[in-house]
Amino acid sequence: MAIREFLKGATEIGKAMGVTLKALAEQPVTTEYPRDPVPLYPRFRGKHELRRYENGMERCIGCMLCEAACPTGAIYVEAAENDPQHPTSPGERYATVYEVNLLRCIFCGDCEEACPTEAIVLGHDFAMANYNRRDFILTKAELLNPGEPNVVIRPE
Amino acid sequence: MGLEEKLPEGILTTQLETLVNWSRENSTWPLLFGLACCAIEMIATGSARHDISRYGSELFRASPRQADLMIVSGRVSNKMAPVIKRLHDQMSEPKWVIAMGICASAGGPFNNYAIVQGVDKIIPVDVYVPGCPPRPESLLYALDRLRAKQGKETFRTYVDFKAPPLSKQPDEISSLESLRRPQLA
Amino acid sequence: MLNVSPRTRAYETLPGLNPLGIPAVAPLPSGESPDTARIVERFGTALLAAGLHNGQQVVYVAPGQLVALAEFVRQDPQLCYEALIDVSAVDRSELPVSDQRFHTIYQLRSYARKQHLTVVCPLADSGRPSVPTLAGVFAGATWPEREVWDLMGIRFTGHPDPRRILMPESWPNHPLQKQVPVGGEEVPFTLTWSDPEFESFGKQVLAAESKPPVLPPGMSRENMIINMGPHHPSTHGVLRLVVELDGETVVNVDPDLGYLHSGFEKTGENKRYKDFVYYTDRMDYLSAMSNNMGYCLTVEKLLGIAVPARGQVLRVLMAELQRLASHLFWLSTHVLDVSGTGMALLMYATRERERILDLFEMACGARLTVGYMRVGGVSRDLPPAFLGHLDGFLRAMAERIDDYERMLTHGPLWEERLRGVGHVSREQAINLGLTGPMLRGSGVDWDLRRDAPYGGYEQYDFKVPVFSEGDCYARYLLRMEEMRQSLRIIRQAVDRLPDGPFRVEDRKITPPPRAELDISMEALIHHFKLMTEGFQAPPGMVYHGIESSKGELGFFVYSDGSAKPYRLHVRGPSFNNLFAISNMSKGAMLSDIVTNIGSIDIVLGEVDR
Amino acid sequence: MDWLNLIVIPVVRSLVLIFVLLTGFAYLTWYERKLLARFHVRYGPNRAGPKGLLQPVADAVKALFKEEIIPGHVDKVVYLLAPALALAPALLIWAVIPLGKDFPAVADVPIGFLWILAVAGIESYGVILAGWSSNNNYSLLGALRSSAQMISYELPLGLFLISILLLAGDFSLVNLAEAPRQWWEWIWLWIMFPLFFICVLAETNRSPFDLPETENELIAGFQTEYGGIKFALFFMAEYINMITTSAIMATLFFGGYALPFGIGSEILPWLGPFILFGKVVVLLFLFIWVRASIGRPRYDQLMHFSWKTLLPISLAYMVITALLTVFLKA
Repeated sequence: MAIREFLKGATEIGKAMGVTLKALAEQPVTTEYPRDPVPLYPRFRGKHELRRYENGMERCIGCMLCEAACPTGAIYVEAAENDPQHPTSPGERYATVYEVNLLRCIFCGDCEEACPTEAIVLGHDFAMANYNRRDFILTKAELLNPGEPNVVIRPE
Repeated sequence: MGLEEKLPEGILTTQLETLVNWSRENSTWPLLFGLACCAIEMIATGSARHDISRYGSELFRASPRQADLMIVSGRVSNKMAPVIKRLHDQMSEPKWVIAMGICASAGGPFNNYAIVQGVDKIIPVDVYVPGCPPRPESLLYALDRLRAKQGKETFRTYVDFKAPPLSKQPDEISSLESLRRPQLA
Repeated sequence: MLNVSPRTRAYETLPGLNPLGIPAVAPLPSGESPDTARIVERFGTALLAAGLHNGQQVVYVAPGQLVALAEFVRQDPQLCYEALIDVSAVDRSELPVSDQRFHTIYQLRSYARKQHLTVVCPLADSGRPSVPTLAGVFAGATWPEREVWDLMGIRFTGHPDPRRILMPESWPNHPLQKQVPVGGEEVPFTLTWSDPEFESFGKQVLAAESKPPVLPPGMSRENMIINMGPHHPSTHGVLRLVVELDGETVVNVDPDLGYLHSGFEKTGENKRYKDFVYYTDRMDYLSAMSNNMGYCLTVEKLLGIAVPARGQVLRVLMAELQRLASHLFWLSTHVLDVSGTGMALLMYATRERERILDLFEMACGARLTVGYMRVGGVSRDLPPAFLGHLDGFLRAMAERIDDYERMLTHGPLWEERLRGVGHVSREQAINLGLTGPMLRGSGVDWDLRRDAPYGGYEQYDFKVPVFSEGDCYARYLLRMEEMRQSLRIIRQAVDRLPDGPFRVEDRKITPPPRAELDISMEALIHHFKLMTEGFQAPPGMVYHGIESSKGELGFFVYSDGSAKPYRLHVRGPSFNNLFAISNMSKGAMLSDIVTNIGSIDIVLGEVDR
Repeated sequence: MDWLNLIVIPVVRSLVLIFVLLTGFAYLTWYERKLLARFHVRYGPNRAGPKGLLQPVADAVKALFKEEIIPGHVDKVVYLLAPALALAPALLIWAVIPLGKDFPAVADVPIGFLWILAVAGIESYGVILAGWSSNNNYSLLGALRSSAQMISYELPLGLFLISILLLAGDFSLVNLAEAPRQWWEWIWLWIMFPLFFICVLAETNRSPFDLPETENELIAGFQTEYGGIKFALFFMAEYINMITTSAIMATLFFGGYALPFGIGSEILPWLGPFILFGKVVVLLFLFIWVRASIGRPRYDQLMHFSWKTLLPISLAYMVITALLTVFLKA
């Protein structure tokens, strides 16, 4: 009786070792991150970007809806009237100050949902780590000029 | 510190520095220590898909005495803060801290009575990682930034560190560093 | 900063509320449902009110009658409310009522009769609000009552263990009382960097605080006392267990919680209904979808809206994927706890979990904290490639589960470690208020998906696995079977996925589609209103529980008619389940504690909230 | 020239051996991390040097340059002595293991067998002292577990070794490795190999019997308070023990430095160490494979298994071996 159980245990252990041995023959599933590109899905929400129209005008009209919609208060907008001769945005107003505090943002996407002109979008940049807390406040200049040219993402 | 305090200055030291920094870059053992959501992504970073072991960092040590890197992964409550401070004190130099996620970096969405608004109020932080929680690749990138920082450190002057030009130039890390690394005479 | 949603409460415009405050319930003595009628029959005018409210049976009772009522509903064969699911309390000092500042609220459950009962106990006004404890009737009340004392400052007379539970012993206030501020600090932007107040950010280095440990009551220094946690590899986060050991045998275990207390409930009271969805993600961060679903269903119940068919199926699909992911993570951590770091199964389970996270990223744009569901439906429809990927995953997954079982189920070491360990009897499980796999593993055939269907679960064909052994091995087998059943539900959901809208078309609750913004002024107004103010919920209270992967996840919302919940309480399954740890571990070995923690499947974010 | 034979050559041999062993230890960690990674379907270290081959160097240099902390609450002398005491026996055993026909052991003592048993017994002292001197409950529990475990498993291990002795009839490992055996002897030996391997796993504190240092229960067991180079010494002891026991098993069960059926040992005698090395690598693979596949028992179950299952089996095995030897060999 005891011997039978002993042998049964041994075969079960053998089975478990078989599973791992099978895995040894498989190709690793690792993505070699810095070398290979990371597979990202189109809806992924990363670092914020402010978009422009094709003619170079800023999309943001300074309505502050994003600021109101943000669950954590990570966006700060100050708006001003456009100069009629040299308008910054096609609307009546534009944003003089547009800042995102990355260390409060939960990347929920409510700002892009709230924006009526699709000016703010969450891009695909996830490599945001840095050394100093002050570097995490994205100013308007940075938001308008992300590393790569403005991509049209998610006009859903 | 260990041996390096007793070494003379000179070319040999520079060479040795390079070697030591290289070894520290490639053998940063994190403390097995998770707090909240980010801990799950930290575990995911160790999992087969992202594989932190490529950096030689898969040996998560449970004892702070054997760890080099503390990844503060998640929100730090007021009750937890003294514990984290103590764990950091128990780690032996040289030690680094990554504040993973926005809760650890600045309190994140939990802007309330219970959460310490940024772990840097308790311990000095080397790299902050935004994201809620950051993707595993984000943490790997932070590890890369940390490696860049480790590579620039010297035995004599930990203070004069300037970050390499990656995406943007950080300010001079002055006060924070001087708090942590005693300046040698 | 723009003041987003001003704290104007709807009662300022809504005259003539029931003088008891909110909610209004039917007057005595009729009662409305058979159960409340039965209670009224027994207690008569000793009750304050009884009836149906938002479809739930509610009884108002004075503190003096509370224990008698609890004993009656528990023992009466016609009622048989055998489990206390939750205890919470409301501080009504900001409502336009002058008396009875505190109400304590109890949720009772009858498994045999599939009934739910809410008992509200208004407390007399005094400097030290107090109410008799129910811990003598339902052992499961012990921890929730400690939590109410800790956060709300209501004393429970006769409580067996009247310590604080979440906040540090030295904390000066009871944070959920309305006069206590939320706390926190201003969010810094570049213009405030020069402010001296913000200059200090990130530069304050405190000295380590080291206090001599306080020995919990009932432990002696005769034996070895070890502290497991808050930094310990196998407490699944920052749980602290003070363990009294005689050799390797556990004499006593005292859990110390609160190391991850993040003030969810207080935060929820200061956020609009839509904002809190994102916070629920971060509560039980292993099953964000289930949390979203529970919260949204609760608010929908309050609002009285029904989600369109496609939205419902999408929710079920996501919730079951999440259950699968959560169980996979449970499996890998359980294996890690029991078997050590080298064990390859840990990696295999997380590998499959990654595929689920990929699916989530495809649909929601985030891996872990998805924020996918909205009050009224889901945030987005599925992307085109989703179903193809899902199909591939489902095919692979069934084989993978067999692989896991091959490595564990009959393995002699695994069986030895789990069989007979952490035993919880049927009576104990009910009395302690355990839910989910902990309950079903002890032989109680109860699953909210089947017995109190929500979100369209009644249309799916699935089996609820039940094991009567009540040990860790039974719970292991149960969860493995639940994974298979989840696969079944997902397949059915994919098959029946109807066309149509995925969220309610009510413009007062969900924002209009983007295309409408450019052409319709009305849509734009709705959009602006929703984004700035959010939507208002009618006054009243509602409790809704769902079957999350860990047990019954309940949300209790007490609304005063404004755009923010007046009181939001979360019944975390892990919190109540963790209470069983001392019962399970007494007399076992040190290693068994680790097995038990893994078997309960706790998530500290939900325990401490 | 007696002093040359007596002192210089053994010293040189020892030094070479220690150097080889330390390198072996370093690359065993690399081997384990890489192999475990492949069991886990991932890559493993690949940043330091090509294929991560310099990873052990990085680990070593880093450990060397870590701050040395001696916590205030420890017994300093014993605390510092313990790692050395743990490492020394692991190296000492190698004095008697034959490496090849022309590369005999450092000392081919006629009682090589007893030497192994005696020295292996010292090993647990390092662990026990480490646990006791650390003045930490986790360390203490780890040390207690370790001592009980080592003592319990030394018994069946000893009995198995005695059976092998009965078959070979010699205490010297060189003779043991070279002794010609009949086919039934080999089969009889190999039947016992899995059980012997279990004992070895327990003796070396390897997974699944790594209870003295179970991360999931005892943080790091007896090593909890050790960091930097002191921790590295414990690490080293564990891994060198693995190599040592693999070499012993290779010698006892698989003919040591000889190829099967005596092929080639006369033609290419210098192959000996390499053949031994190959066999050790295969056995180490077994260690790691087991680690990746099998879970841990509980502490009391481990004890039960030793006393209630292994001990009777090993006794019976010894008796049967004795009878076999008497009736078949004589």
